[in-house]
Order: sequence, then structure tokens, then C-alpha cells
Amino acid sequence: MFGQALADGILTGAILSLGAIGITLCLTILRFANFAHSELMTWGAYFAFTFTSLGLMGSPLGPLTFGWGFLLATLIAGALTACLALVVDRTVFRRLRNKNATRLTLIFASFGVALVLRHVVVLIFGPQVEYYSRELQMAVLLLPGVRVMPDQFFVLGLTVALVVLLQLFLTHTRLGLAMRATAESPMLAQVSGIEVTHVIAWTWVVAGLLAAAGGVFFGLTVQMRPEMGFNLLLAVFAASIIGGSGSLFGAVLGGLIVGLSENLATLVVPTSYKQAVPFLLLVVILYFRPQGLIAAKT
Amino acid sequence: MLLSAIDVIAGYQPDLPILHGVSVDVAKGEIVAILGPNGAGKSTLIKAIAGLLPLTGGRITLAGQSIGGLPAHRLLHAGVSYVPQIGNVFTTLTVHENLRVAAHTLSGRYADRLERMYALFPDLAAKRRQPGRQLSGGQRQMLAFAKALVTEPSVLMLDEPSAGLAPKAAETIFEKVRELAQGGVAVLLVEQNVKSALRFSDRAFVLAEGRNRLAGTADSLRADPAVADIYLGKR
Amino acid sequence: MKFVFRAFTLTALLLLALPMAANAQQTCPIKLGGILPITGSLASIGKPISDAAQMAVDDINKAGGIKGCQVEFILRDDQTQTPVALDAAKFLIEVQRVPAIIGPVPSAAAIPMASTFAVQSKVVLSTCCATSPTLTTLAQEGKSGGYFFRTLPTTKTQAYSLARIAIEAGYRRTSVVWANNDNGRFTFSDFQKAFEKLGGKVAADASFNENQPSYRAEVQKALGGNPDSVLFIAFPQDGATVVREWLQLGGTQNMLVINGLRSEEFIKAVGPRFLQKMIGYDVAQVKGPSVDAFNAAWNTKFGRAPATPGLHSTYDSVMVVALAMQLAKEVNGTEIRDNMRKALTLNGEVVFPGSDGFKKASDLIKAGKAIRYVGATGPLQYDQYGDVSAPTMQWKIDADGKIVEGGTRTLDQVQELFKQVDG
Amino acid sequence: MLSVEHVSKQFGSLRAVDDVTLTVKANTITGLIGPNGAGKTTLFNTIVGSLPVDQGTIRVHGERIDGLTTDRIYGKGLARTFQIPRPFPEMTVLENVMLARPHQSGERFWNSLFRYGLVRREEQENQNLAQGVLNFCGLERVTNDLAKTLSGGQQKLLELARVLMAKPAMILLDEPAAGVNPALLETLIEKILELHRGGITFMIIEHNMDMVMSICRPIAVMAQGRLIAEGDPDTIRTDPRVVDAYLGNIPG
Amino acid sequence: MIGELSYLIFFLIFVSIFAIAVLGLNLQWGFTGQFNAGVVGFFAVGAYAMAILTGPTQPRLPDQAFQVSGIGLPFALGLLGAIGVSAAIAYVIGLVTVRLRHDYLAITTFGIAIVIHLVTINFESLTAGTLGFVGIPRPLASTFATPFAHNVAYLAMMFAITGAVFWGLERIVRSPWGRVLKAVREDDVAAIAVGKNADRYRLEAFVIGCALMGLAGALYAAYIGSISPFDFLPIMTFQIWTMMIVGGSGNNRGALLGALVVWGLWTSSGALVSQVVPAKFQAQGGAIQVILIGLVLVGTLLFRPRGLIGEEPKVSRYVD
Repeated sequence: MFGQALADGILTGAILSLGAIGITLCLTILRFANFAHSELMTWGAYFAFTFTSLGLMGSPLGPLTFGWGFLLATLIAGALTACLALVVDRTVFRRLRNKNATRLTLIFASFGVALVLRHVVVLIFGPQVEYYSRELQMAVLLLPGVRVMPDQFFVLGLTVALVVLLQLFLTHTRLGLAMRATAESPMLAQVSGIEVTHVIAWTWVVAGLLAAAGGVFFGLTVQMRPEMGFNLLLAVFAASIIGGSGSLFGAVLGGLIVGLSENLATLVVPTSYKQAVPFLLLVVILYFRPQGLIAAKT
Repeated sequence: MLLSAIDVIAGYQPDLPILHGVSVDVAKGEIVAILGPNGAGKSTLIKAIAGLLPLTGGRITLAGQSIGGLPAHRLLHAGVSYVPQIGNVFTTLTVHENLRVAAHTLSGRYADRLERMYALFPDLAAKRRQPGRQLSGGQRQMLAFAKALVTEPSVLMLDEPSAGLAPKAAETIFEKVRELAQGGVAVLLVEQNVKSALRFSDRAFVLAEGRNRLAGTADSLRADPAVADIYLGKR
Repeated sequence: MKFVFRAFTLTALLLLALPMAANAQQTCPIKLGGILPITGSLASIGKPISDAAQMAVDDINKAGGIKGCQVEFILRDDQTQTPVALDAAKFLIEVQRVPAIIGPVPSAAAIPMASTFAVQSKVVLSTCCATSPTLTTLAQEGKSGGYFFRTLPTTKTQAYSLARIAIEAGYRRTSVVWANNDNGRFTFSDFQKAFEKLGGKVAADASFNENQPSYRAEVQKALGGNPDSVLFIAFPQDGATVVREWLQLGGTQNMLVINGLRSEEFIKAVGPRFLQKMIGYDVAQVKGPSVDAFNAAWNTKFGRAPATPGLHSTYDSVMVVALAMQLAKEVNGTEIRDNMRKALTLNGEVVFPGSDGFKKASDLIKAGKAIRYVGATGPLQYDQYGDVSAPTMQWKIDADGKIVEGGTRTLDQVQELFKQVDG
Repeated sequence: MLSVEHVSKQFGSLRAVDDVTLTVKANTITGLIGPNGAGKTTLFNTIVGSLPVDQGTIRVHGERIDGLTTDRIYGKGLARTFQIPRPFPEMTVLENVMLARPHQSGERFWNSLFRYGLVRREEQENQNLAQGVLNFCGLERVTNDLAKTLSGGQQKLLELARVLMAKPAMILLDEPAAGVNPALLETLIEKILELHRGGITFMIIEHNMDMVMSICRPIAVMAQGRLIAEGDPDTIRTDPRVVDAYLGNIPG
Repeated sequence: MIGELSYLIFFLIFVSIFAIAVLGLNLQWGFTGQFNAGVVGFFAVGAYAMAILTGPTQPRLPDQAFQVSGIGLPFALGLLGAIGVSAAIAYVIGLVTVRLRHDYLAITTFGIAIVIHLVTINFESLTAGTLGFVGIPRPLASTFATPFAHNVAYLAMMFAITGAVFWGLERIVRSPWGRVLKAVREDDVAAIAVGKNADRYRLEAFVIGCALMGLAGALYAAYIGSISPFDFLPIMTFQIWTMMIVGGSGNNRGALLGALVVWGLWTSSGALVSQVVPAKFQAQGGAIQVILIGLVLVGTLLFRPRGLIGEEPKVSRYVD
């Protein structure tokens, strides 16, 4: 039981991490809590679905349920989600920023944006559940008592790869450095030759890409429905805050903590209270460490 | 003059100007100090030149071209580097990354320039993998310098480079500044420490309450008792 | 304060003006209200249900309508929110003056509607899907005034039958995974009661909150009881998630499922080859010529099989109300209430779904003959509390994923089972 | 009046206030000067309780106040203004001032709810008082304007008006002259002197040396967290440590 | 005519219920600047408190050890109890959260609402679980013979209660107390510097606001007569927020107007969709309706950030 809960926790946590990283980027660079972020995950998943349902799934690779086509679809979905994020920023958030709106106004606006995005999905794709592949994949016995599905394994691997890539991006590219610099001090970034508006646009792109990946992975290992993002919202936010907003590894750690605590908690508390666990953890952590576990030092 | 600021009016709020028409200038290879008691508007002036504050009035030119009102990041491209007084290095980035952030504004390869910076500031070379927050005050100032110099600017603006440093570290900083000026960079610096500023600079402007009060060569000002009066009040 | 009063008055006038224009003293068309969850968390079953209701209305209109009038079906989306549902009900009843309402789906909305609006305003409430036993209790206490009808049996029929099915299949240690809603809660506790009475034992049970990303933890808990079989009480969306995870984590294929999972969506999502040992439950009527007629009609209209929950029973809720209207001397709520059972007269002439069926029924009524509607759910009968008691059936999946019938239990046998469990 | 004994405050590795001992005698205008970063504002913050002290004690009339919260210290008659004015921008000037009166019954919501007469009486009193203070500060013409519409100098005066409502025994002014145009500065200095004559003790951080030298007796000088000199203007002006602190101490 | 009037009365009863919650939220956000994203949680607490305190004995499930019910207190005590319970819960939560950064407070209160939802679903011995609590006495229902008369009476009571809440709030926010709240919202550091204990005021506003949400919930429960966990969905928080933003935060009249306008829009757009949109596209109609509400909110923030009735510059009613 314990081993399985651990494995499941890590897998859930990996997907949550992808969402939490995006939230963290928004919190540090755009400086507001974006409640519409998890809707980008939904959109990412449905963008990819548009392509897979057009036949872009590819023949299954080994034990996986999908082929190269699906990976391509994921990439395109990422690009489209990034565009969507930019469009939303242009139409709503940037206008509000230009009006010197407070970060709270931005949070409200993000609530409204979330509602609109979610129901546009309903409008286009309908309310029903969708799958990329209805092929049911059996979990393989990894260790005694621990079963994992090949797709999950793949997702975990790809998530790790994405996080590593992101880390490389943030440490080795011009843009990544600029993003970290802006997160720490927009003023110093400006006098270091960084165009902050440019960085903000790219932040949306990166957040959109990761959200799309998280959404697609979720759709692949679970299912897609219009409310999927909304249902993930609390967990993703908890992950971001628990980890300590401002740090990539904090977000990943937070995702893992939320995933693990939900799954491990079911060993002791009734399963129907499971959702409360990450939240209670959040309150405890905020009470004792308001900056989160890994705080960005300034 | 390479850089001139003429009759600059600026402040943090449009209706609350701190500078009421201040003029300063600096030529190639020259070190010019901006002096004055607290609240004189020294930092405000340098921030206004650096494009961080909106200009309410006045002109700023670089080699005859107007650069007033350009956003800060564009100014760096034009060849004006600015080192803020505090928070002038990214503490979450490593030394090397700090330099790269600045170097990235240049097109083309820049590896050799980074190496040149390490040659110029050997202390930093040893710490290139350490995050900025682990540096000592003097090292931070060095890094801030290096960051500003990596773009090979024609004008370097420094806001109180010796603030909070031990005398020895301050000395080193000033020596570096002199070296740079000899290399042809125009240096405009804001200083608290009047004596050392006047010792290292060629010329100086003394401001008070947002206005020009005195100006002249360092030597003439050093001998002028009016400077002390501005600081400590008239008798 | 003055301002507030002004605003209130202004709105009041506007609201009054709005419907008045449309509200001439009505004889034609005959209005029928509908309150269904077209958006919100129940949307995936609510949307097809509204299609089924609309289909019934279309059939009735094609057959000439009621008393020479076309039926106007005024459908309101309750967004799966109780306050919105209540507001819609009030609007339909008071402003649009409907004598009967189809819906709502969740018991949370049905309970206040049945116990206040329906009885107060004398409007018939005919729902397909609200399963809570509380609704029966309300009827027993006379709080719903007999205006509440439903075409789906209560959880007890289902739970007891499933217990029996499990025992007959040779299962003795069954785990139960149930959705934490009123339907799931009661089906589970009734099942546990019956199953243990009949000699089985619930190996482990795990409740889950709907609309969650994953149920692996719940599945783990159910697996932990080391069961020889498992019962799933869920709706198709979450059902698919939870059953997939069950199978993926190596759970047994000896599965039992409730009628809510008799859904193509669910079968497609999980994959037929894993469902070969699955036994499903449903009300038994879902066979026979009347049912086939409905299925065929649905297929023609929507190009797919009618395989989400509640379609057949929704169609019948509309049909029976329409027949009751046809039978009534005057189309009002009380008359409809009193004629609901007359549409199902046991020895009356049998009529089927579809516009032909309705036409036939209308002609018979005109001729003064008794009719017995045998509907999309087959023959049905309301008891004194507006509940249907029904025979039950088992169903399975064939190799192609088609739902096939696997034996029935007559009404008498069901009653017998009740006695056996409850003593 | 106020005595600061061996107070230290550290931020990370920086000793912002380093073992400062300082006494402010009643009914003086004590100037606190020193170059940027000397620790003056930090010392202010520790006195009014915005920052806890690391070491040392602070007393008012012999009573220890270090460790008390700001609102309690305010209640003891110690009020401060901010270097950059912090009015409540969306409130009128009058209410900015009325707000500052301590111990209002109406600040308890049950009083506001149930004791109409009491609250109304107090509010009328409060308003008269506030109007008086505004008149005193020369703000009577902007009484009903939103605070955010005031000029920088007026905001400084508003800050002063606000603290006056506490009828404080001692006012700590943080750079009252910064950003104030010369005409308003005259008014400001006049007001300070007038209040001083009325018995209020002042402690003023100021960089405008003309102002400091003309009204402050004594003057305390801080540099790098330490108190380096104390005395009357002439002593201070000629004190080599002060000159060094201001003009630099690298031998030139 | 009587039908329309009857609907109007029903509609206004709902508006009044929401208005009380919006007033509570307005106290927290509009006056104090606290971001409470868990409104529905406190609404539910009030509703359940009313149900448990005044309701009849609930049936006990076979596997259930005990059932807290059948206390049967009168309506007025139920109201007080609902206010008390939600205030008490808010007090405990407030102690932990009162200093949190805005966005952290938002996510924390959002989580609180989810925990409350989980408790209503799972803690069957207290809340009757998913079955819901039925048979809550409906005050005035037995006094007045016809449902219409009952509704009129209930509306009159709602107007009286809403009016009293409005009056009371106006009285306390347009007073020195409200002035401190506004100061805390504008600049808590400066408020502390002029001697105000910002945390105390924040806590007071949070508790009173949540108590009003509880009151609204209790009135909802007593009007509907039955409640279930599924009556209190997160969307309700959003509805109430929209009411406040559209009406104008920081103004109690705006809160009332917002409740009226937004609930009117919410329901009339439903009626409109059912009339205008062909049956085939009803599903889309529902989605469009929600999208419209979202756009109204975003549009208000963009183009009329102060809402329909903005905040007044003068706080205290005693100032001429």
C-alpha cells in the first residue's frame, strides 16, 4: 500500500508541478496570482485533442498508447496554448497593468477570464469526457506491490525532462536569464538591458507551454473534461505556494508534496477527505513559514 | 561633451519634482562627480539620465543625439551603463550569470569579453559559480561594475560606488574607476564621500535641493570652503 | 435607502413588463416546463437527457399535440446549481404558467421543489433521475401532495438486486467503490445491508468525491480488502476514470456496475475487452418492442445508440405527463396529477413510444378507452408515492462492446428479495 | 523625556544601529543628522516600535517602551511622520486627520452601532479639533479634498497635522523638509517652532542643514550606525568627526 | 398578474439573501481590502447551523452511530446560532490568516470553502451528508395560509433583515470604525503609525463579514426548507464576487444594487436563452450565458473599475 501510494503520489505530483511552475512564474514575474492558469492546462489538453482526433496519434510506440504523432500534437498544442496565453494577456491583463491596476484587480480579472476560458471549451468541445486513446493500458509490476503504467512512466520521464530543460533554459539562455533577472528586480533588469515587456510576453509563452504539457499529460493518464483545470486549481496553487513562490525547484517540490500527501494521507484518513490534505498542509506551512519552504532570498 | 544633461526637471511623481532644472556634463575619458548633501537630488538625477524616471523638462544628449525619454534598456544599447547604489547585482544569479545577463544585450559572441572582465576583476573569476548573495560588499560592487562594463559603454554612471564599503575596498573601487577613465570611458558618479570623490575625479558638480550650487575642477572645489557650508549649513 | 427602493421598483416594473407581453390567456400552445442541467458538473448526462425530452415533445407534436394544441417545451438550464434551478422553477410556474415540469436531475434541487413549489402551486414534477429516498419519505409524509413522480426506481431496488446478482455470481468478498453523492451513499449502504444478509461480505469500501483528477488512492483502498469482485457506483465520467484505474492497478475483472454506468461513453472509455466479466444492473423494462422502437428512433435522430443514463426514463416522464394532459378534462397540475396513473391502466390498450404511439393513444382517449402506455423503459407503474417499482434485469457486454441482456427478475421476485433482506 | 540606551539593530550582516545611547530632553528640538545610511530612520523605527530592537532599552519618562507595539507607543504620546508622506490617498484631508485621534469610542464597532449620541458627540469634537489642526497647518482650503490630490509639501503638512491629533508629547519628524518648496518650508518651520513653544518636544531627521542649524538644539550626528557627536550647531559644524562623516575620511 | 408578482417576490427574496452575503463581502474587500475567496463556505456554515439548530430529527443511516439533529430551536435562535457559528469559525481562521498576503489569503480561503464542502458531504452525523438536511422549519409558512402570503411575509422579513444589516453596516462603516478599516486598506503601515491596531480591525471585519455570509446562508436554508452540500458550489463565491464588483466595492448601496443586477442578469439570461436559442443549441446557450457573466466581470474591471456606484470619498456620516 505504502509503496503504491508513494508511486502514485510522485506521478500526480509530477503533473501538478508543471502547473505549479507556471503559477510561480506568474507570481514572480507578473506579480499576481493567476487563477486562470489552470484553464490553460485544459486548453492545452484540448488543443492536442483536436489534432489527435484528426488522426494525429501515430501508431503506438512499444507499450505506450500513442505514437510520434501524439508528441507532435503536444508540441503544437503547446504553441497554441502559448498564443492563447498571449492573447489573454493582450486583451485583459496588459490593459489592466497599463492602467496601474492593483494585483488584486488582476486576480479578479483572472477569475473572470477563467470562467470564460472554461466555458468556451464547453462551447466548442461539449461537456463530455474525452480521451486521446481509449486503449486501456495495464500497469506493470515495478516493485512488489507497486504498479505503474507505461504511459505514466513516460509522462514522469517527460516531466523530468521538461523540468531539466526549463532549468537549462533558465540558466543558459538569454531569455531564461532575463526572466530570472526580472523576477528578482525589474528595475535592475531594465538597466541591465532587458526589455521587461518582452520578458513578460515570454513568461506567458513558457507558462503556456508548461501548462499545455501538464494538461496533455493529465489528459493522457486520466481524461479530459472542461472542468479538469478548475478541479486542479487548488492543488496546483497549493503546490506553488507550499514550495515557496519564486523558485523552480520549490514548485516541483511543492507539486510532489501535494501529490504525495494526498495519496499517503489516504492510508490514515477516509479517502473522501483526501482533497483537504494539501490545503491543511498549506495552512500549516503558511502559518509557520509564510514564504513557503524554499523562499527566494533577496 | 559626450553626455550632457541640461535643465533637467524630474521626480518620482509628476507633480512633485525633485530636480528643478539641473545641468551636468561629462566628456570622454573624464571622471565627473556629482556631490551634494542628502536630498540634493543626486540619485534622482542619475536615474533620470538612466531612463528610469520620466523627464518633466530638460534635455539629455549623448554625443549630440537626444537620449532623453529613452527607456532604460535602450540606453544601454546606446552606450550608457548605470550602476544603482543598492541592489545592483542579481543576488539569485551567479556571478557568471550576472555578467551574461548584461552581455546578452550585445549581438554576437561575448565569451572573450566575459574573460576580459574576469581579468579586470580577478576576485570575481574565483567566484564565478557563486550566487550574488554570497559576495561581500566590495565584491558585489566589483560585480556591478563588471556588469556595467561588459557592454563596453562609452558612459558609465555610478551611484555612490563606495557606500557601505570598507576604506580599502572603496580605494580599490576608485582605482578601477580611474583605470576605466584612462581607457576612454566617460564616468559620471554620485558620491557621498566628498573628499575621496574630489581626489579621484577631474571635475565635480555640487547640488543642493534639486539645483546646481557649485561646479568646477576637483582641485578648485577642494579648496573651496563653500562646499563644506553646503553640507553643514551656513554659519 | 431611497436609491435602493428606486432600483428595486424599476427592476420590478421591468420584470413585470417582460413576461406580460408574451402572456395571453393560454389555451394553445400547451406549455411544458423543463429544468435540466445542461451546463455545470452534470452537463454530460444532462445534455442528452434534454435531447430525449425534446424528442418526446417532437413526437407528441408530430402526432397532433394535446387537445389539438402543439406543446411548447420551455427548457431551462439549471447549470447544476440549486438556486438557479429553484429560480427557473419559480419562473416557469409563476410567469410562464406551466402545469408540469420535467426534471430536475439532482435530488438536492428536486427535494425543495417537490416539497414546496410543486405542492404549493399544484404543478406536477416528473423527473427521470432524482433517486434520493428522501423524496419517498416526503411523499409518505404527504409533503409533496402527490405531485412528484419519477420514472427511475429508488436506490433500494438497485442495491438489493445487485447484492443478489453478486451472490448468484458466486462472489462473497466484494469491494465497493462509490461516488460520494446521495445516490452512491444509499446504494452503498443498502447494498452492504443486503449483501451481508445474503451471506457475502463487503471486503472494503472507498467513497470518492466526484470530479477529481484521479482515484488511485480510492482504488488502492478498495483493492486492499483483497476482494474477489468489485461494485462500482458511479456516473460515466468518474466511472470511466475509476474503473480504468482499477483495472490498470490489477483489480479483478469481476465487476458489478449500477445502471448509471450503462453507458456507451463508459464502455468505450474503458474498452469492451476488459468488461467481458462485468455484470450490470438496470430496470428490467429495457427490452421489448416498445424499447426497441425508442432505441431505433433515437438512433435515427441522433446517429448513435441511446446509451447515457436517464434517456429512456426522461422520454417516459414526458410521455406520461403528456398522456395525462390528454386524459385530463382541463390542462392543469391537479388534473395531470390525477391522470398520471390512468395513462398506465393495467388492462388498458397498450400504446408504444413514438409519434404513432401517441397518436394511437390520443385516438383511444378520444374514444373513451383505457390506455396502457408501455414506454421506452417498458411497462411501468407508479406506486402511491409516485415511485416506480419495477422488475430488474442484468446486462453484459459482448465482444464488440454491445450491451446485451442477461436475465431478468420479475417484480414479484424483487418484492420477494425485499422481504428476504428487510425481514 | 526620551532616553535611548545602548540600542542596536542588525539587518543581516549590517549593523544599522550600533550601540546608540541618546537622550532627548523635554521641550527641545533635537536634530538627528548624518549621511545616508547612517541609521537615522532605523533608529526612528525602533523608537516607535515599528522594528524590534536587538539590544538596549528605550524609555519615555523613565518607562520602558521597547517591545511595545507601535499603536501602544502612539498612545503614550510618541508620534512619527514618514520621510515619504503616507497619507490615506482615497480619504479626505479632514478624515485623514480625524482618523489619527487616539482612543475614539467610535473605533469600537459596537459603540458606532449602538451609542449614536456618544459617537456623534465625539465626532463633532474630533472634527472641530481636526479643523483647528488643519487651520493651524494652513490646510483649511483643502479640508474636503482627497489626500491624493495634495502636493508633496501639503502632504508633509498633512502628516504633521495627523500626528498633532494625538496631542503628542513628542513628535519624531523624518525629513520634514524633503520635497517641500521654500515657501511651504517657511510655514513648516514656523509651525514647528510654534508647537515647540507650546511645549512639544521634537526630534527631527533632516538633511536641510540650514533648517537644522537654525532650529535644532542640540544636534546629534550618526554615521554608520553609531552616534558620533552631539552638541550645538557650532560644535557640530567644527567637529572633525562630523566633517569627516560628511565630506569623507579618506585622507586627501 | 399574481403569478408575475409571485415570481418577483421570489426573485427579490433571493436577491435579498445574496445582498446580505455581498454586504458581508463588501465589508471585507470593499472597506478592509481582504480577499475572501471562500464566501460559499461561510454561507454553507450558516445554512447548516440553521438546519441543525432548528431542524427536525433526521433519519439515521444504518451504519451511522449518531445523528446530531432534532434540537428544534426557534427560528430567531437559529439565526443567532448561524451568525455565532460562522463568526466563531471565521475568528479561528482569521487568527491564522489575518496577516497573510492578499493572494495567499485568497487561496487559503478558497481552500477553506473546499474543506467546509468536504465536511458537509462526509460528516454525516452532523450534516446528514449527501442526503441533505430536509424539513427545516420555514418560518412564517404556517402563520400564513397561502404560499403567496408566506412569500410576501418572508420578503417583508428579508427586506427588514437586509435593511437592518444595511443600516447597521452603514452605521459602523460610516463611523470612526469604518474610517480605520479604510485606512488599513489604504496603507496599513501608516495606520499603525497613527496608533491603530491593524490586525484587530482586520480580524473584526473578517469575522463580521463572515457572520453576515452565515446569516445569508441561514436565511436561505429557512426559506428553501432543505439543503444539501450540492447547493453550495464554488460558483456561488464567484457570483457574489461579481455582484460586489459590478455594484461597486466600498459602497453598501453598490452591494445591494450589484446583487439585484447580477442575479437579475444571471436568471433573466437563462430565461432569455430558453426563449431565444433553439432547443438544439441549448447546451451552447448555457455556456454562452456563463461566458457573458465572465465578460461582464472582466469588462467592469477594465472599463468601470469602480462599479456601478463607486466609493464615496467621505467616510464618516458625522462629518459635514
